[in-house]
Amino acid sequence: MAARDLKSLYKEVILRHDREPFHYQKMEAADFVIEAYNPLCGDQFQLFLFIENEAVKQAFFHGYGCAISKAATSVLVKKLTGMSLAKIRQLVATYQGVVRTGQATDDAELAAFAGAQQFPERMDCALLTWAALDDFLQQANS
Amino acid sequence: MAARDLKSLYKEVILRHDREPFHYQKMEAADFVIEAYNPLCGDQFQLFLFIENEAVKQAFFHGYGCAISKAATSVLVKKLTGMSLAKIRQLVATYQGVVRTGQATDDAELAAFAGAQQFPERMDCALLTWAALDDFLQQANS
Amino acid sequence: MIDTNAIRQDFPIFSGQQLVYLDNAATTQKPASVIRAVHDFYTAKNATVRRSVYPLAASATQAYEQVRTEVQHFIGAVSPREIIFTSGVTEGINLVAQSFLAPRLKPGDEVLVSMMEHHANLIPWQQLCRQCGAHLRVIPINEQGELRMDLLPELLNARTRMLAIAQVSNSLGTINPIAAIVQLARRYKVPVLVDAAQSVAHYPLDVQALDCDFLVFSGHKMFAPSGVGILYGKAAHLAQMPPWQTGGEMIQSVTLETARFAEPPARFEAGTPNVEGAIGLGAAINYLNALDRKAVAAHLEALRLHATERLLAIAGIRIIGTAAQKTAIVSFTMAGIHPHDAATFLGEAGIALRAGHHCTQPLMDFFQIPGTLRASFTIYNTIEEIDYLIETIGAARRFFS
Amino acid sequence: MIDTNAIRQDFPIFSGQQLVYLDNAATTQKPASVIRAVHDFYTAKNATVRRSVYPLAASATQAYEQVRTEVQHFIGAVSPREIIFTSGVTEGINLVAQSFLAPRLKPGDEVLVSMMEHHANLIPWQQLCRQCGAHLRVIPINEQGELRMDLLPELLNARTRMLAIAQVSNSLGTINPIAAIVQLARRYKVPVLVDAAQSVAHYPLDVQALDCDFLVFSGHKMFAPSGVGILYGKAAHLAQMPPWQTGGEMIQSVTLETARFAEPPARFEAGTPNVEGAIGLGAAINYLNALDRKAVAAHLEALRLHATERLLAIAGIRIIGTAAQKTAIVSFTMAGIHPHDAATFLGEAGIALRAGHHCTQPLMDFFQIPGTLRASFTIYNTIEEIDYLIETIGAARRFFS
Ligand SMILES: Cc1ncc(COP(=O)(O)O)c(C=O)c1O
Ligand SMILES: Cc1ncc(COP(=O)(O)O)c(C=O)c1O
Repeated sequence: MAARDLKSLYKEVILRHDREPFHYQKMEAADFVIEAYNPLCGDQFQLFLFIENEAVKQAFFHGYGCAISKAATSVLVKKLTGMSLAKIRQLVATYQGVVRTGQATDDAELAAFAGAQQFPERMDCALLTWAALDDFLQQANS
Repeated sequence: MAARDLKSLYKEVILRHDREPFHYQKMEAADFVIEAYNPLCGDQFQLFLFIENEAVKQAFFHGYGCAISKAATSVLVKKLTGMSLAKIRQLVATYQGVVRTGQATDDAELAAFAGAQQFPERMDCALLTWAALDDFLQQANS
Repeated sequence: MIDTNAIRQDFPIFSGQQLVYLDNAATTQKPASVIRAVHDFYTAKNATVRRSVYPLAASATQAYEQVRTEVQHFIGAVSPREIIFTSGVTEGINLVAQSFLAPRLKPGDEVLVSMMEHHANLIPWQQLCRQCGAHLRVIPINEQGELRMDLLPELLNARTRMLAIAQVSNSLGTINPIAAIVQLARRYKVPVLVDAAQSVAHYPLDVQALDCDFLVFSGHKMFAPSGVGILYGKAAHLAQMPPWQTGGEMIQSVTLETARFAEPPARFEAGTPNVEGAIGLGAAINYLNALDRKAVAAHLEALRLHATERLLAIAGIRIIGTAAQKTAIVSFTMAGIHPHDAATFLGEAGIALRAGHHCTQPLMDFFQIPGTLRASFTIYNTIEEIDYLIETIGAARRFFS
Repeated sequence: MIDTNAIRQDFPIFSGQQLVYLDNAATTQKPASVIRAVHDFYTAKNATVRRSVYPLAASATQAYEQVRTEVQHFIGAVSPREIIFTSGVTEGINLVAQSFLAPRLKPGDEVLVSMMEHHANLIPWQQLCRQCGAHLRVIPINEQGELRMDLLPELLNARTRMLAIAQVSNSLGTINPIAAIVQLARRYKVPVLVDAAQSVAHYPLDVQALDCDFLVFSGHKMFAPSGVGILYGKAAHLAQMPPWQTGGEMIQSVTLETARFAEPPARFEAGTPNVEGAIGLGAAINYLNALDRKAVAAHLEALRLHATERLLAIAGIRIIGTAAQKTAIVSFTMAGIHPHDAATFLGEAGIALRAGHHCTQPLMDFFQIPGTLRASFTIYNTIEEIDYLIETIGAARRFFS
């Protein structure tokens, strides 16, 4: 196992998103509600998406999870707002590359999650809601 | 495991009984036919008993088995002849004691099987038909 | 008191690294004697059992069957033929569900478990009930995490076909009154299976005194290898049960059309067993037998009291499971810090403990929490380790606040 | 040629005693690297897998899943999700019989096995057929112990639901033409399970080239620990199969009423697995990968030819199994000496080989013998050992005559 450093997992930007999550609110009226659930720890989130013209107009989330999964979801929701579905697909791919293989990115908020590679047992936390969105987009595609 | 000596397992009397078994013959007309089977090696014997007045008048055996099981059966059949059922129960108990725990006995033919203790994996061979007879006697009792 | 220092020396894993291992309810570490038994088997004694007559195989068979007898004595069974080697608790319970209960479970029948069962002692019964149209009934618990023994008489009835219950809860630490439960069950002739996964390492077991019908445990939670466990069953039950898995070693005779099965225990031990696992289990039993088990219980009680007291002194900590009869398993939540974040932080500080639902999801639902942090103690844990845990929890709170 | 001397040095059991170990079809000895991997796990790395986040548990999980990937590559599977850890071949076959076949087997359906199957690949199907009113059909063999491939097309039909067959016979040494068998089975869309227990240690496996649906093997016959094995299944099959054993670790979510099961492979791995067994299996695969497997095959062939030639030179010896395609397993009978007596005599001379029916009773019935003596060879066996065997057989004949 590679050297592990807590500070590289819990980057400041992650702790900030955990404490002050973006658009953390239930939105029952959303066009789509996406459920994400991790059976290993019981974490679960709901993503609320308002979609118009093949783009996300607004996004919110709610639920319960660890600092990593909550911050990852908060960052996701923040980035989604105003983004076209095509762009979102790229974003998700980039993020998964960052988390899984440490792929470089200019985006500091995404890059913050590269630390999960040192903590492979926490990778699922970082990917939880992103993977659920990915599934949703793939189903929407087919 | 205790020291093992082949000669103490394959005593001369055992090899002789193996080569020249006593009353080795099918006797379909017998009063009782007792089956003995060892699933581990496929050995099987039949004991043929003629019984009169609570005593064995004649005994024979037939089947297939290793030197130990065959000699043990041959000795059994030889001893049975003319013996009362009550006496047979004592004989079986004595023999089982010899094989299992090395119990002393004046009977050289029974004592020959004490060597099985050094070869616990062959104990079942020495006991095969004796155990089947034991079962038979217990059922007859009840 | 037991000499924890001496005991720690018996466990090589503590000599090579700084490790505060508090995940003993998940799996225990192995003493040198167990490691050596497995190692010696590999380097000098390895052979399969039961089928061969050369000395190596004869010795292996003898050693394997010797462990069966040691297990018999360890749990007070009547005969070694009541001792079945399994791969662990999970297999033992699945075997009893499918071989003992399935043939006698009719639509409308009932199976009784408790709210605090590990998934291994819940889902096999749940699935069997669905399969047979039977009902799974559940003994409730109170807020302390104790069985509602007052409700048990009403839950038992003439349609109850099985009661399956843990002796010690892996999430709460609650010690259940098994002997009293069996007595109640006897009134309706209900067979009782005891999941001894969490009790076997620490408390003397006596299946005759408990009068239970079945009892299961895993090696890996009692200082033995993983991949080996024990199913105890009363001889009269085992004699009536069909085999579950079939294959080699459990056969009386076979033709292409049909098979006659061997007597128990062989009937339930299809295939080549985990021989070195069994040998290691024997070594673990010897290790446990050499301990003063009264002193072990006292040690655990001291650890539990100290951990409880110090945790409760921290604001925002809630202990889940406060039964009067409790072993040294302490589950807790921390306000504002998710169990997994805490476990990661503690882990980097060299403290091994578990976060999550501990395979007791319905229990977590009862307490309306997604999971807990769980510190589970055993013979090699110390008061100093608890103090270090408390200190590190303080650091975690600072880190995440 | 492989360097047998060097290989023998890898196996500690040969350094401490005079041992001519010819019972490799029953179980193989363990190389130092496997023993060390298990030992290191116990002394420095022991933790359970999958549930915990502290470093020890994270490393154990990683190591465990790493072995899954190594197995995938070792047998050429498409994905690690097609690799299920079992306790051995017996469990793997029982799992496929109960989880894959049982739900789709109707009265009048057929299951096809061969005359030379090990009980592990016969009785689970036989019992399932009885349970479901299906018919067990058997591919006959000829006097050489070869499958009657000419009859196979007639035995396959639209009602055949499964064909289960050994790649190598443990009693005869026959190597069956699996790829050709699968091709024939495909005509009727019959799924094929391959019992690779006797082939995995010696011959490269490629499940995609074989195109089989399932394949099973045990660790203990390929230089790895016992109590661990592998079930390979095509992802499309596994996805449709319900769990077999239930319990912890195979759950997506649970309430008291119902459970949702995890995706494969977790769905089929209930309970705490044999972690050290898996780690040892990984070490064994590494060991095998480092060998020149063409040279291994050549070595086995040389041993087989030498043993056959020398045995046939002895009056009264009959070799059972004389297939054209044959591995280094040589079964034989000796006129006038019972196999068990011979095995005991040879055993005392330090030669380990097996006497009996080798869990293939119907096969013994076919040859009308109660059993054989079986010498089964592997990488560490030598021509000199065969010569010593022949010499000792001579002594046995003198002793018993
Ligand atoms: C061909 C064959 N199949 C199945 C088995 C059963 O394997 P296990 O006992 O490891 O489950 C064996 C060996 O015993 C075998 O040789
Ligand atoms: C109370 C209890 N029951 C059952 C189990 C399952 O045991 P295993 O995973 O060894 O089969 C465990 C531990 O995981 C447990 O704590």
